[in-house]
Amino acid sequence: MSELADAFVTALKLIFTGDPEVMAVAARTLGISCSATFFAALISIPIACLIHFNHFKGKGTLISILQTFYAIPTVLVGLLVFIIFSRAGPLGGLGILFTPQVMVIGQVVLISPLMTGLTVSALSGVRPEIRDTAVSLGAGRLQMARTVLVEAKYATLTAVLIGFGRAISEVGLAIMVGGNIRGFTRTLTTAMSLETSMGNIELSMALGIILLSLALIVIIIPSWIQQRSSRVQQR
Amino acid sequence: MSELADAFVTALKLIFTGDPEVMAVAARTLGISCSATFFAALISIPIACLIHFNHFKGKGTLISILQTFYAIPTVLVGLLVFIIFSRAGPLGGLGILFTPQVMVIGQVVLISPLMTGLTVSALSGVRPEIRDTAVSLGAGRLQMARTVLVEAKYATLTAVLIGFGRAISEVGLAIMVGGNIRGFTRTLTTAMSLETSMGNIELSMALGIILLSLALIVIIIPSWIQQRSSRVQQR
Amino acid sequence: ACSDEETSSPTPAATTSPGEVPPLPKTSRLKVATTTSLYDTGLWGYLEPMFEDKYGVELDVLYAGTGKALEWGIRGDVDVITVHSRSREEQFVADGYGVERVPFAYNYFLIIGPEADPAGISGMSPEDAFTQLIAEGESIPDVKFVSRGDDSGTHGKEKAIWASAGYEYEDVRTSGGWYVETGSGMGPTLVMANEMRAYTLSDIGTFLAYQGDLELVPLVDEGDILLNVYSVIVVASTKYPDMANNLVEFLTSDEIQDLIGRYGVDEFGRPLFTPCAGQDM
Amino acid sequence: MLLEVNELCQRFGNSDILKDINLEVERGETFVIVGPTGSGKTTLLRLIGLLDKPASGTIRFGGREVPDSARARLELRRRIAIVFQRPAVFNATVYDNVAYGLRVRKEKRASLRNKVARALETVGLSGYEKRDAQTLSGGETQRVALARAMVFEPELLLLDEPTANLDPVYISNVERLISQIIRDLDTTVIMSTHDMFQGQRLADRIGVIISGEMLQTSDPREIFSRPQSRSLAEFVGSENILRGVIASNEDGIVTIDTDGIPLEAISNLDPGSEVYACIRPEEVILAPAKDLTSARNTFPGEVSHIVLFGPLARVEIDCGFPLVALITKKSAEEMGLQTGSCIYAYFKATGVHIIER
Amino acid sequence: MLLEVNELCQRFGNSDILKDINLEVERGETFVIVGPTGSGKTTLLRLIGLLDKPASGTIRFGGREVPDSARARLELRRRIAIVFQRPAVFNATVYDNVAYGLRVRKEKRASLRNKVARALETVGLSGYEKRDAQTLSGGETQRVALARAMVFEPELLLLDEPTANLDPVYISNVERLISQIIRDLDTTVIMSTHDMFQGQRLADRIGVIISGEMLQTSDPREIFSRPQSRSLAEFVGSENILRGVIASNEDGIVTIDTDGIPLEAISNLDPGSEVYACIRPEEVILAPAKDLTSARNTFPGEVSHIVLFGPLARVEIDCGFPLVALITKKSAEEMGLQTGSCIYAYFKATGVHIIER
Ligand SMILES: Nc1ncnc2c1ncn2[C@@H]1O[C@H](COP(=O)(O)OP(=O)(O)OP(=O)(O)O)[C@@H](O)[C@H]1O
Ligand SMILES: Nc1ncnc2c1ncn2[C@@H]1O[C@H](COP(=O)(O)OP(=O)(O)OP(=O)(O)O)[C@@H](O)[C@H]1O
Ligand SMILES: [Mg+2]
Ligand SMILES: [Mg+2]
Repeated sequence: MSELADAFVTALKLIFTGDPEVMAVAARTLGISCSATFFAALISIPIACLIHFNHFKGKGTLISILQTFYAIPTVLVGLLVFIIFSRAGPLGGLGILFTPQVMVIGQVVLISPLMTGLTVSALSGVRPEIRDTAVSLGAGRLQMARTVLVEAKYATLTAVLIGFGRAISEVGLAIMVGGNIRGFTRTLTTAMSLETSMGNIELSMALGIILLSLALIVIIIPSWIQQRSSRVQQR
Repeated sequence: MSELADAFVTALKLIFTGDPEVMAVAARTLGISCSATFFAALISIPIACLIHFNHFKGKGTLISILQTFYAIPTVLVGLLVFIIFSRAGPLGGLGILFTPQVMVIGQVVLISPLMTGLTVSALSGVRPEIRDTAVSLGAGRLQMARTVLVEAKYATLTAVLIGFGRAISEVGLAIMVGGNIRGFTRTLTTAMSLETSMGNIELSMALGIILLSLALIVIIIPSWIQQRSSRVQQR
Repeated sequence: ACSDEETSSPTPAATTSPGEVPPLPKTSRLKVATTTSLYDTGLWGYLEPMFEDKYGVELDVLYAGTGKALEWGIRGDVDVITVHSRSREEQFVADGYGVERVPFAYNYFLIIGPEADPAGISGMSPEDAFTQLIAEGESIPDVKFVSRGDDSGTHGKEKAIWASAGYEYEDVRTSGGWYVETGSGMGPTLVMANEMRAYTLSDIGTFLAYQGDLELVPLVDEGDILLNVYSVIVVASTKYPDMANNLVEFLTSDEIQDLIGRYGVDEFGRPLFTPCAGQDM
Repeated sequence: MLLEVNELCQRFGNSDILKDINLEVERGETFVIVGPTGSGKTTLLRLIGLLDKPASGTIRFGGREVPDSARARLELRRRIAIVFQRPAVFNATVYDNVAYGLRVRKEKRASLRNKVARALETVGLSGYEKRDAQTLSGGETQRVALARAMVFEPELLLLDEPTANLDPVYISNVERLISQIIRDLDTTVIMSTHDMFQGQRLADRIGVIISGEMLQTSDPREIFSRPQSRSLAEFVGSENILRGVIASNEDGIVTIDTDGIPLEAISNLDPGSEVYACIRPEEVILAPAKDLTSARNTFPGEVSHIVLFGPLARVEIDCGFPLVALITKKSAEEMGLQTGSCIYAYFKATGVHIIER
Repeated sequence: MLLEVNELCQRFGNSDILKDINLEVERGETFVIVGPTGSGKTTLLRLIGLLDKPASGTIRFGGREVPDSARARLELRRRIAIVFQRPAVFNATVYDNVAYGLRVRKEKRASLRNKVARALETVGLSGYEKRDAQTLSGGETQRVALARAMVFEPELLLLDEPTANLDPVYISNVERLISQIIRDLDTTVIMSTHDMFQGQRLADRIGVIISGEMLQTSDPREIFSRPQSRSLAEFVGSENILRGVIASNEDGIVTIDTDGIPLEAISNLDPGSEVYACIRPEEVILAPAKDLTSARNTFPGEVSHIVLFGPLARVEIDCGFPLVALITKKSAEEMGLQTGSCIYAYFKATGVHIIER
């Protein structure tokens, strides 16, 4: 277990010496995952509203299928994105395989079903009275959806954070479509995977600790804003 | 994209010819992930209750930390479990590194924070009136917790399913602590990773499709039971 | 499926591999860590059932990069390792982690690249080819070299070639965008080189396994420095030294050496390995 | 006619909750729906509020039939406000809750602020603007809901038991408010209530709904004095309902035989008709001695139970049949009534309301 | 003494919601808390029900102080039941909802079934066992909540506005039920209500809570006829409250000068005392002509407004000062009262209740 202590020391050293390569990798990791989370939220939340607020045949099945996609292996998503963007694939002409862009696309594909499913759950958690009240006060469908979404804001935020967590922590997809190219598509997880394969356990764990610290910051900011704004309200 | 069609054909062939090795791998995958989900639920749900039903300093921080662990990379968990169970590690004497047991342990470590965090969210979604009502009718703390949990059963089930999805779909941990030993610790995802690294894209995708089918079954069963039982109730 | 032999093993022995064993073994299990290239060619999938049948033991084959396989050996998590990096193997034995380094097969690395060969290295010696690559790479945008960059045996060999050609590896590494480090295994590196129409260094086994999907061709396949020796080492801390020695004996036995020498002929039309038990390589 | 409801039916699962409801409400009218628990009041208001779609039947609003298209329904719905029986508040401030209806209508900022302030003042919640609406007490919540509905000046205001959670001081406040809205804003109001007297106080017309059927729609007085069925009579508080047969009819004055006891009443039914005779408790007069009065029905009896409430006393008398009288506390005290007192109970023939069985 | 509450205070944030509440309730007693919206009734019941902990003050239950340990509190809490103002039901059948309290007490299966059946019958919900409790109407929900609380025969039953969601037929049902429980089960009941008359009908004692203070605790009659402060007088419906000064006192009969108009009343206050004179509307008698009566206060006036409700008529008269009278509909009709009628209003000196300012 001394490796763990060593890893912490290494992590602190890397952070406080500001090792430029590690900093660059960390920034890239955050950039890719945040972009992916943003776009995925942009897609998932409206779709979740469409699913939740409409009654249609097969709605239950659709939700089950979405839930199934919680279990989609990153390798499978990686393969799919790869065959689409590879030279021989339908979008090969774009030539964006092994770039950060395609990593963002892959992560969006990976986390959108999860985010959609969780947002549907979040919306279902809002008491039906809220919807009735909004409608009875003259809200149109969009306005009503917005109101319900606001009531479900914490659960929706959790959905987005879980998507972010999945995006920032996954490695199979990142290697497969990003290629783990040093200085270009290497992220913290792919770097960890490389260091591990080279037997550098401490360094790898140190990178993992840095990743968790980043995630902690991203996740704490909203709850911090929330607390601040509720404090403002009370004044 | 013809690879995708080929993959479907291969998947169907593998399923319907009942290829014994694929079947064994699929069964093992399911066994490991279901066990991990079961034990993780056994740990997470009580802890979530403890967190939700108690007021203590730093509760918000604890929840943020749990949410941070949504973003824990499987590689990091893999390394941790590895250094603990490796011969030189504190539990090396058990000699269970590279066995399915340690894969279950790893997955439990991986998904428990996620499941705990989501169960806390699920519990917070229950109206406070329910808790008051239970308490006012004479429920003790445990009975009250049980009642609130039952009210939150769908959200809790979602938490468990998300944990299951993460367990069955992850690969880094499985390879790192399981070793992807043919006939012993090979699961669908590690097999996919191997086939991919050997360039067998269709076969790998076929395995991914089989994995998703398994997940679909596991995820649909509860909603099916739920529908059945509500139909029975209506009679 | 999920197995090496169905897709890459050509021999009838593999298709009659024994069924699954119960996940909880009653007997003890012997663990061998092998470098990925030996595993990906299917050689281990081919040999494993023979060894298990012969000695009635469960053999667990774990594949990883050379660095990780050695790390496992150091930690005592495996009983035997088969890798291909002479200097590191010797260090491993010298440090007392391994009993003895026993070479049992070899083949050659290849420098491969696009058929058009924009750098014009075809037929050169490895050192000249590398010298040409760095020169062209820095000037012509079409010329790229993809490096494993993962401290594997293959990567070690690449570094050795650079050294032999008179370059500091650190200089090469930072000499520009033409030099791409993937930090991945041989397979993914080949795929990437193919996508980028780039050059790379590969072991012959993995290259042959991928050849169908690639538009790359071997451009340099001769030169002593390209020699790739696989050896087997019993880990000093093993709990089963006898069985571990059995495995060494098995690999170096005439019968198996003969099989290794013919492995791959059916599928690729040529053998992948040359047996070399007893030689100092 | 602002609202016309035709043959409206609603089903949940296998049960018919509303059966062939017909209803017309004119602009500016106040229509009160009364009915026991579970009779379908809320269900009906939800249909009228265009929140649910009926199983069958039509609703015409402002002269045209309510269309099926979502957009057209929204347009109509924007002219209607509903206050639910147990209002839910948005997880926001009181101000934001009240402003909601105006915001979805894209009201300008300045007039929005004014209107919200006025609405809050009307319901007595000025100064509560910044309170988290979810920490309000039951009555406060109800008042926020009222403010929220009236702030956008709907043409039709639907109130589902609007005073159920209020204390008496505020009940009269809210009732006054409702009257004020009706007068000032020319708003049409349809409300449900379980308080019969509230209905009487506020309604232009009352409809009584029992088990999903609208049994009677009429003037508030008439519903009390001339219920059209036994269950209606019971519901409006005719505590004395006697089963009988008309024995004779002389020039419109009938004698009813109720288990051997003759009652006189006014009716043009023929002898032999099977009827219920209903006598409202307040129509029964008590006197300590047999007096000469014009009341045609006089029965000696013994007081079996007295309950006082507010200014009234409810006296149960055994006259061979049980009879309930409602008199002022004062007169009960003056007569020194107590359990066991012997007295005479009188009621006029015109005080007997007859319902055919 | 089953319950003793001493100097109980509760705060939320920076506001004192309850201020020094003192209360004693004896076993078998029915104590009713009345008070306006937001006065703290629910807050007090939650403290007594051991759901919340007070900011300060103590509660003694069954003679011993309520302890701090969770286990001991649970034990005490099991002897208390609460029905909330807006009861929530568990997402389960009606049967499971009602059985809940018995199940947590590990009641045997057979007796559980019997008790649940009996409780459902009592509240009139037999046959509803398998209904999903969440689809019930407002009143049905309230009755499930009542059944759920009474099924385990608590020693102390706390009811927070138990009939707010019920229609009149069921209100008397439930009231009868509460009386029955009090009689049969020797249960102590503390309930809050906004229906003053309900309080009077059921209470042994009434406490009035306004703005978190328990202003008066006494016999139901007394609270109506002799409120101890102006706000209390207003709250219990003394609509005629006149501000004045005692001008003279002759053997206990005082003359009060209210803006130049003299009133006679009974009091032992000295001249010069500043007072309010309260006259309950039902104490005011109307007559078409000046009659000779024993009533010491007689004022001619003009009817300014009449509202009829149920058997009563509320008449507003302008006698130089506004006076409200509550008379029977019948006498209003007999006198032919209508807006503008000139009449005489009388009330006895004993009908004037005096409160010192
Ligand atoms: N969604 C539903 N599914 C099944 N039954 C329902 C549903 N909603 C209402 N009901 C039933 O329909 C009947 C009428 O309900 P409704 O709420 O309209 O009554 P109500 O007159 O408003 O009663 P209350 O005065 O108690 O509020 C009740 O028996 C109720 O249980
Ligand atoms: N959690 C809370 N936070 C802040 N204020 C609260 C909270 N709970 C209650 N209050 C306030 O305390 C006061 C008393 O509330 P309470 O619910 O006890 O009143 P009540 O007498 O039951 O009123 P009602 O008859 O309307 O139910 C109200 O002004 C209410 O807004
Ligand atoms: Mg209702
Ligand atoms: Mg309350």
